[in-house]
Amino acid sequence: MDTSIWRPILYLIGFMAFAGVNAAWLGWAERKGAAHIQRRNGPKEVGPFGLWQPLADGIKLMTKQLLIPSGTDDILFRIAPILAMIPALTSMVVIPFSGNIQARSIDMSVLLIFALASIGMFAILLGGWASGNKYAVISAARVVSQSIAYEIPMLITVITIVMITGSTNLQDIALAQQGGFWHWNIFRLEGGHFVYMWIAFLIYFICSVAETNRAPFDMAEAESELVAGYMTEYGSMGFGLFMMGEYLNIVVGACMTTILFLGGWGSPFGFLPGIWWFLIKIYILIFTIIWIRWTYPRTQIYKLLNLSWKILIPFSLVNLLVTAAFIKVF
Amino acid sequence: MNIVEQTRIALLELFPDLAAADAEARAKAEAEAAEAAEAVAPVEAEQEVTAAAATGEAETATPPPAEESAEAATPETKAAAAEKEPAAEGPRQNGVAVGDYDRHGVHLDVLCDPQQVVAAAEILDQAGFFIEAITGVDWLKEDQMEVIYDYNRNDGRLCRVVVRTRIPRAEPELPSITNVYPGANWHEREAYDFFGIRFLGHPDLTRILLPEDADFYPLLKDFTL
Amino acid sequence: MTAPIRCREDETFVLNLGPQHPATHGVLRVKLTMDGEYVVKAEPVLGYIHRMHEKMAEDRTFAQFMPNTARMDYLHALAYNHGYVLTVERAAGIEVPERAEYIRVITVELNRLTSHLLWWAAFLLDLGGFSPLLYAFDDREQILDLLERVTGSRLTYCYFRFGGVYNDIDDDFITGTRNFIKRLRSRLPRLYHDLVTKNIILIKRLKDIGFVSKEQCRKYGATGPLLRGSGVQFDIRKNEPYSVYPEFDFDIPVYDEGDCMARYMVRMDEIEQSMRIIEQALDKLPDGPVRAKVPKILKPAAGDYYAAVEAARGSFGCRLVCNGDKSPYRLKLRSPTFSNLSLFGEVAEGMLLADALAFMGSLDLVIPEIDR
Amino acid sequence: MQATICQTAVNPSLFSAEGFVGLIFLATIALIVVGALIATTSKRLVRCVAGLAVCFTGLAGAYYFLLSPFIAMMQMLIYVGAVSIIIAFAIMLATPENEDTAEIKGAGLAGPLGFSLGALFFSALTILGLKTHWQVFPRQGTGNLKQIGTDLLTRHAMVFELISIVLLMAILGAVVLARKGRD
Repeated sequence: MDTSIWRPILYLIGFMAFAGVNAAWLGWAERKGAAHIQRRNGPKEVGPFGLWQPLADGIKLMTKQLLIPSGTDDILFRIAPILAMIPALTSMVVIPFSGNIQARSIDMSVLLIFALASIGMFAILLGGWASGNKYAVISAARVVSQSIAYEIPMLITVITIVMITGSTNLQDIALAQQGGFWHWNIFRLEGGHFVYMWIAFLIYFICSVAETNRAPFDMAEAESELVAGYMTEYGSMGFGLFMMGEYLNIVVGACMTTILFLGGWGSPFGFLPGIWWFLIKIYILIFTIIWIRWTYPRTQIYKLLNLSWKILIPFSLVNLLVTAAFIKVF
Repeated sequence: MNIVEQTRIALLELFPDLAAADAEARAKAEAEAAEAAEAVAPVEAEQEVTAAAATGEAETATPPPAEESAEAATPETKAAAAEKEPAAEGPRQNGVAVGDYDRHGVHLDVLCDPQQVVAAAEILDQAGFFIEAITGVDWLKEDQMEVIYDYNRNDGRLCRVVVRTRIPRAEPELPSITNVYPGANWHEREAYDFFGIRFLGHPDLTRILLPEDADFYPLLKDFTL
Repeated sequence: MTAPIRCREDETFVLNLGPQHPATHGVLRVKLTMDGEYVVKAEPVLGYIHRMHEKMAEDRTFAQFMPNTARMDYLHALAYNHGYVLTVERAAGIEVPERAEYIRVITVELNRLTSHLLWWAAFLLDLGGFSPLLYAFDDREQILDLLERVTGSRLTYCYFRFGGVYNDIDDDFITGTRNFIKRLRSRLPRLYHDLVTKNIILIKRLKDIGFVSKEQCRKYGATGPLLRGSGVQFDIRKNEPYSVYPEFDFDIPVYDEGDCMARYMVRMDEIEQSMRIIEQALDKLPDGPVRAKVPKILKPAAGDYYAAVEAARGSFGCRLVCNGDKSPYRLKLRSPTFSNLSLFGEVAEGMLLADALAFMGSLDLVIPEIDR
Repeated sequence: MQATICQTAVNPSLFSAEGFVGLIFLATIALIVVGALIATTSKRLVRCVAGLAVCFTGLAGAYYFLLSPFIAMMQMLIYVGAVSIIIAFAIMLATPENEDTAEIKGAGLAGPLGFSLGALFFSALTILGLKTHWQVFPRQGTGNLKQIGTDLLTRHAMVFELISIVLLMAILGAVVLARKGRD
């Protein structure tokens, strides 16, 4: 028997488990975090600290009837939640959790993640449209305009990183930042990139929050305006999949930010194996995203788009030019 | 001149004969007051005031007499305008009554013909009042429907005006004041909703609080629970 | 503000906002004709929680109607108690002991605080900020506990009686209230202003949104913070003083901008003013009875009586028509938000959906009070 | 690292790496075909677009198998992520819901004409495909950015320009559809 087949399968199982655990328990973490920000307890009945709450929720969601309202586009309505979940899951394949924990190292892994993210957006668009609900359609339209607007500065910022490291392979980008935090792209000393890279980081982080539809940019499911946006008509596991997809997107977004700017799995001082540093970094980022959500009110769709088109895109373009200049000069 | 008196004179425009009588009474009262005040200080321009009052343009004829003279004039003008209370002897005549604020909570109480409500609203609109509420009262025994308009000021000068009119119960129709006060729209719809009072010229006289298919007017006295 | 895109009739669509919608805070329905994200036309549809209180009033004695008043504006129920009690006292010529007046003022102002805090919470929820809701509820809960001690209920109070109040306040209530005010004073600048009022997103969402002019307010009969946010200093407590309000030194916050931020600031300032009033009332609280001797069944003389109070949302007026009977011949309840909301259609035209909802939130709607 | 199609193993086991890869290859081809079928046969426009997106995804897979991961990613990013979405968006904005296929003049002719044209095109391609002597370029390092950059700006400059035209068309189309009827 050829053993090479087992490696991908084991990795598949491993990453599925990682993704599943994250998708489920980030919900718990979010609720717990929100609760403590709001001076209350949050889930605490099911298991210690309410840790089994996600299981209870999962069982509840799975045993609920999948309601398909009349007037919906049946097939698309069913496919959309799955389609929202799959790309985020697939993105896990190329993410280097440490120097040797990575399912597949692909040269184009940065592009792959963006390519997959656009499928996620398509899923939301289809789900919103298929619901046949006006709120869902408005939400779908918002998702698209928002995603397109924020993908541009995001990609431009990524290009600066690609220019600095000379590779579109996430593993290579992570490797280029090894050996202490002053090698991380955000504070990169050599080449003097630290002068402007924190701006790039800010742009990228804002974009990643917007791309994952998180508050204060959660225009798609702005509950006070659009009830639940594209998820309005979804119940049971359709809703569950959308939620899990959302959390997975956050994880992927945090992973990307970590790899691109915060040194990936690189340890800042040189102790602890890489995987731990990677996890610590992504969870700090995820916590920040949760923290922002429960602190700020929501912006408004046109202000959001203006932010991207009028501020982030020009800034990221200037950033790109400055990077090119720095690379040439230093 | 205080705001109540000013508004009263403005509202008397609705009733020309009363206005004339009132102007006369006020001129007399002012003359008396001026006589009394002459010893203290010369009072200016009563002539203009009376003239203006007769034409009902009290605001344009600015120079107001001293406050005490207006105060002094009040009892006489009250008597001249109309009777004080709508209660007591017989049906009340059209006119502007100065209400007993402490007792009833309104400063001026106007009773007019249904056709005059728009004119009244225009006068009050000019004077800077806002519409507080419109409602009806069903006087079953008298077979009449009373429509009550509450006006108030928001500029700090206290003056509550209530304009009331009576319409036959069988045919509860009167002109709408939505053209003067867009805010009256919903109040009129509410009155229609509860009493079946039809406001002619209202842009959208439909049920507002009750379901659109309701076939009753709940605040009519012959609608029993 | 960007100018709305004018479009062909067939390019618009109708969006039913409510009767079940998170932003309408109750069962209000707004029929929005939308052009994309822009509101072309907004028509509020009322009546989903209409209970015909006015007919109920004609069917029961004056005292029996008391509980109904609390069920109109459940957030500032005591002001509605107060308005009704004032009208009937005026009609029946009842004198109220001074201590009772003070207690009325204290409880009404505490209740106003709960109302404003809840508005703040709900408004932030409309704007997508969830956490403030719980901060405000935390404080509000303290007031509700205090009020529960003296009134016996937490939301729909029936505490006032003709000629006084139902129950005297005790020392625990007084110290509790003082402690609460100290607590809220310390929390206001940090939790409320630093975290929320100064938040750039909030400012951007509220500034220059939902402009209401003075003239519009007058034409539509708007009162309360909506009117004061448009630069008109009008507050029944000052302009047409009732109860013992003239005894206290307090300001009427006025902002000239007429936008959502102005209304927001008016309410935030009113919280502080209410605290001032409560403190002064507690300091000056006289001894004495809390209830005058009043016959069980009132039969006011025939006539027409009107009284108004300043509720959290505007001036609440009662027009009472008596015919000498033991129940009102006609009781008209003038609720402030009914007038305030009637302005919504005109102002919301051409707004973005999100802004229209922010504007609606800034009106501070309590639907049962509109529908009565 | 590149995916490799095993050309030598005649009948690989399903559980070997080659067999697995072969399965995935077949799945990709199935995606293309199914997507294309949905795109052409469905009556609802949004489903057509969804089918188109599926077809594009399959195509991306095919590019990957053809050792051009960059093109594969670009296919996903541009065609699935941008073009399909913009088309879907335009359809959502421009057409009323569940529009029945309207009666257009000469609609009866469209079917046979389209079919015959398609058939002609298809047979031409088939003949070409069969007749051409396929050369296998043993090009290494297709994932190399520098290589791609140089290639794009030299050998394939025309293609590069054409891509931008495709994008421009997509944007223009979306704008035209979305702004139709507005003053």
